[in-house]
Amino acid sequence: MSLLKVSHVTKRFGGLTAVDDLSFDVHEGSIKAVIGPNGAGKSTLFNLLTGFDRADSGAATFLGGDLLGRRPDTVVRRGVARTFQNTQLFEELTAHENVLVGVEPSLRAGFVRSALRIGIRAEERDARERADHILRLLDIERWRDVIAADIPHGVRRSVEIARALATGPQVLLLDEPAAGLNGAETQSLAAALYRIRDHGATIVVVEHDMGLVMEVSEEILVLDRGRKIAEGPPLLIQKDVAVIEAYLGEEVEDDDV
Amino acid sequence: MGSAELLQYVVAGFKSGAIYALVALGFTLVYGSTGIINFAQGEFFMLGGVLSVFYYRLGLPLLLAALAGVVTTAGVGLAFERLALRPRRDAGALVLIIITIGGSMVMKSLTRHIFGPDEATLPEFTPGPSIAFGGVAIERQALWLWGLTIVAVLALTWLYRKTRFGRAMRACSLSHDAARLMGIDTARVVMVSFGLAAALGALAGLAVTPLTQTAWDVGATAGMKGFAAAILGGLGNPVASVIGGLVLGLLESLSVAFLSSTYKDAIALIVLLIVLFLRPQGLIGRARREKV
Amino acid sequence: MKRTRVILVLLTIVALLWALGCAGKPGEDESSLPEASAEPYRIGVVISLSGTYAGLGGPEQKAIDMEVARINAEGGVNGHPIEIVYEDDATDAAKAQAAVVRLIDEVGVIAVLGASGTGQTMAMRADIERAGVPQISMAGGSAVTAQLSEWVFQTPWPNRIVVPFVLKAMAADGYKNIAVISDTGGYGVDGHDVIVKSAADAGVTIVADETYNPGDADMTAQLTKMRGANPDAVLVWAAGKEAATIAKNARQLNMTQPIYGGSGIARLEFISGAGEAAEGVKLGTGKILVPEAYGEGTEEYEVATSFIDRYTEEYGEAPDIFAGHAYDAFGLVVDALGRVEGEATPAALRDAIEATDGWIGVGGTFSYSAEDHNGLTEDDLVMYVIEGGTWKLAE
Amino acid sequence: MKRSMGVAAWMALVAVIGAVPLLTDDRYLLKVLVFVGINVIIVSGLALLFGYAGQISLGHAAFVGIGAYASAYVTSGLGLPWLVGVLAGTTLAAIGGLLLAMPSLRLRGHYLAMATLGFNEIMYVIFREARAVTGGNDGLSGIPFPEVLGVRMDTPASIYLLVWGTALVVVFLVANIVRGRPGRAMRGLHGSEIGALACGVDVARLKIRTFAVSAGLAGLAGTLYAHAVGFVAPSTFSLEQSVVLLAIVVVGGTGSLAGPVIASIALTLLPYADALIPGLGKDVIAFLQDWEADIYGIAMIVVVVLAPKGIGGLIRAARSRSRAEETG
Repeated sequence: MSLLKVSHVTKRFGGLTAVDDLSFDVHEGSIKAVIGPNGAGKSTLFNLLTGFDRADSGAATFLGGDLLGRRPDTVVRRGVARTFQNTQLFEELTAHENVLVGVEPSLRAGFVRSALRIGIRAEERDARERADHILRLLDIERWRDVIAADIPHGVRRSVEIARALATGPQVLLLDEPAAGLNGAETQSLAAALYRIRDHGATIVVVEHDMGLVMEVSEEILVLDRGRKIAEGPPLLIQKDVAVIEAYLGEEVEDDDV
Repeated sequence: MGSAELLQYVVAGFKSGAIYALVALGFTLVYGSTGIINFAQGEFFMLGGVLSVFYYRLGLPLLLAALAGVVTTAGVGLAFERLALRPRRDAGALVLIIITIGGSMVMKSLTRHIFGPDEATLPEFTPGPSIAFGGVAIERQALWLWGLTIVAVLALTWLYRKTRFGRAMRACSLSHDAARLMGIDTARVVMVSFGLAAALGALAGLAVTPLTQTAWDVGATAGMKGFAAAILGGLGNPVASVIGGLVLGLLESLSVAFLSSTYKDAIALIVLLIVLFLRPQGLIGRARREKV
Repeated sequence: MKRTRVILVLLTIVALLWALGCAGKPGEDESSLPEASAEPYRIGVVISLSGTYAGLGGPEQKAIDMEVARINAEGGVNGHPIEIVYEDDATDAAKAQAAVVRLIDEVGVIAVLGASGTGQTMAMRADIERAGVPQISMAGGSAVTAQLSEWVFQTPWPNRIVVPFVLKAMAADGYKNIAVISDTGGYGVDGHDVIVKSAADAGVTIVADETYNPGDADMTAQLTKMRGANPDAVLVWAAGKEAATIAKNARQLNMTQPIYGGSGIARLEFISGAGEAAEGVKLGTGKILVPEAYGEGTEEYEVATSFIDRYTEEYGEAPDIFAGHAYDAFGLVVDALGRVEGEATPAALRDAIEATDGWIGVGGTFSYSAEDHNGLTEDDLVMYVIEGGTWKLAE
Repeated sequence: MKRSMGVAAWMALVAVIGAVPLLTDDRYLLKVLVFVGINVIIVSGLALLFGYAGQISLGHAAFVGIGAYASAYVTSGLGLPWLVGVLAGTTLAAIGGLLLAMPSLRLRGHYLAMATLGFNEIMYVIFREARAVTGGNDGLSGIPFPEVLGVRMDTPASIYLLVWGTALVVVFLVANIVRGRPGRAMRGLHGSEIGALACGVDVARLKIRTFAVSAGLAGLAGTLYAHAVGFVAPSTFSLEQSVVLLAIVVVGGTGSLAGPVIASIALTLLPYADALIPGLGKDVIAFLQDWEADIYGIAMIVVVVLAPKGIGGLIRAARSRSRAEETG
């Protein structure tokens, strides 16, 4: 059953068409990878889906409603969370506090109840426990009370994933989570992705690390210059000519030189 | 309202407009290369006047005193950038603004301690009665003001367009990281921009002193109006800042003509807020989108 | 559960504190002022040594310092030396109030001189009246004595006598239609109100009425509007540096009408700032600018020249009108102290000040009464004209 | 105030503050402490807006003015009871904060600084020109003392207790806001507006409500000022005052409440140092008063250059880094 249905989404920046009449589905409980050379429109697609940018045309139906044109915080409340290519952590807050902010959508306490500390004890305690639980899920509870600025690069990505997870999403959009990770870190990220999916979230991940993509994703969407050039299970995509050309450039005929 | 009288209002508007334009150029220069608004720009305007008076009273001839005033103020601008801003150069805009606010407080109060509270003036550059031109009287000092504004904007445009240093400044305004990758010493660019902005502010300050006198507390109003002009035209673009200054001066003068003078100051504030709320990039500038 | 109970306790304590506050501390005694025995008479002075009125506080302090030294050298008053305690209100109403409370309660002064500005003077009134200590203010705003308080006196010539004086002089010189320009500061607004009220009975009509804000760079727009109403003369009511700019702008606009003004432009900085544009400007104020105005050989002349000569010799510059106001304020208190029999309590001193009749000061001859706490009349004013870069007596 | 001060600490604080008027009847000290208490209330609001939510404001003196003039007019002008004046002043200032925040949502950094600066200047013109209500330049005098249920608070001791009682409650409430969900969302907004949006924080609503609460507190302080001093003039609510208030929060440190509160007590007492240390020489006081603006300016730069997080931040940064080494 398709959880998220993207149909005919287009986005132009002046002359350049960043996303060109793109349609695809994301099935519930699956991990879908989106690959393509730089500038293929991957991050732009994420921005359109999460309200950080407005699409020129098309629709993205999620649980019966259209995601496009919504404000970013509304998109999150509906259950679609994301991370960023360059992490947007709260540098002066600890890892635990960063994730705690992520718990925001499920909290009810406003200014008045917080000020008078009436009826928020339970909500606050649950929020803290939830954050600790997610830190453990991502295996980064050791960094609980360290401020983001002092956390090494590899762990920062996991903190941002944890923060996105804390919003209680049904769909998690990860923008190049493996960028800058070494072999071991990538392996533990793969394990974490499985745990997240088993935790009940559907994942769409933009990634260049083919090893990781082939290993975790059930379906791969390949983009080039904003257009879908291939979609299907990893084995099929691997052999697809169009994909190879997109990445490696056309075959050079001898006489062209 | 006769046409001569209307023209007189326009001349009056362009006279104060030229003052706002010169201060606005200082804002544009610093914003161009550092992306921040220098809240101490108004104090550079004040220092231009006060220091020139100080040198003049030492006995230097007017031109030398003016030059010394501009150079000393430029020195203050360089020192301020080097000592206060440089250490936190990569901090966010908020931190840099606070440093310039602190700087303006110190410069203003220190001037009162050193040069005393009373106002002072300078003789006109070319003394003599105002020039009659089609029923309109134009003060000679106003001609100096317009001349200096034109020279300043041409020089700045030439610097930006034609010189290597100008290109380095424009690179910095787009992105310090990229500029550094190109081997541009961004620290030097920022420092020189501050020196130049201080000199421009000082130039405006001393050119207006024969008309309106100078004192330790003239910086605040000039700074606020200069910023309103810069933002009205479009921050970062020298020609736009001058247009912003002239338009603001005209609006004020016409508001006295058609409304009443109590609204004269409020006009600059209202313009500032309207532009900020509706079109922060100003009449001419391009919007700078923050990429996610 | 334990936490909420503790917080409730906490909140009740705070509520208790409030309640305690409402009840006020019982047994508040008023008379905690030290007795004025053979020790020195302590006088408090609140002036602006920083902030926008920094230019007024300086000369005021110099005048008082000079006079205290002279009086104490002559053995003080009835054998008591005078001790002056200064406070800088930094042109801020809140600081002025804190300063006056410190002087009254902490230092135990028997009189307060100041403040330099009208706003600061008014801020002190509640405490002056509560403690019952006489105050002589050097601020020129009419409100100081228009809103009469038995404890508050004033030395400068208030707008309500200077404005009619200048308007009558303009009418006498044959200028009926006048254009008025005033600043939006305390002095300018106060003067403007009096001008509007007393123009008719002074025999002049206002054909243009413009204002400007302190700090304005250019007034040509307002002057163009005034020129359009082709007035016979221009009346400037302003205290700041912008007045000189107005004179210059007017001349540059080829406005040939004569310019008149009040005490606000009776400053050397106006002449140096306006340059030639100051030539021919007429202004009405006290007689301090040209001692001959007191009439050579008269006692007023002796008093004024002695003050001007001593001040010039001590500080190397002639005293301005603000120094004169401070000299008068201090002189009035010393004179009143001399007339107090027995112990110089603040109340006795207040009565003595109010009884002042014909005390010759620099600003004029002061005669206070229960209704008039300003003590000056039009006879203490005179018209000047600026010629050759200095003030001359106008015929 | 990462970990909230224990209840014992609060109790001690309340006791100390409550005891002062019982220990001394020095009216000068009490009057000075009233000004300090009023500043603590303003600074708590500004620390919330600027220190936590990262929204700069150069217009807070105008909000104080709105509170002061509204309360003065309602009580001495319309003759309504004091409490009505306080309510009117606080709500009107909060509405002012709302109206300023709404069009400024997109503005950041220097643009927001300039918009709030423009607002302060416009309010200053209104305070000066609306003579019927504000008394113009000569200001409004004869503002009645606070009075509730027939009890008049006209002694410095009673006003001291009223102001500091209010200040305690305000700091307590703000401390709770900061520790709870709104505080976290604000610090998130301050850290990265995009990141906060990605966490589902309604940034627009948060900015508007924080502005309103912060402005309301400044207005509340304004009403206390008006009735404590009995006199209100435009010059007290000028741009210089807004810059001083911002300087206090900067010196106090962002992301902390204790820092700005301590800084506001220290810096407000600066020119009145002789109130605390009677023996202090007259020339020292004259020096402090004369050089007050310079000291604020230099303190602001030194703190931002050397200790970017100010007093409050120093402790926290050290604590976290030590933990990073252990884990690393």
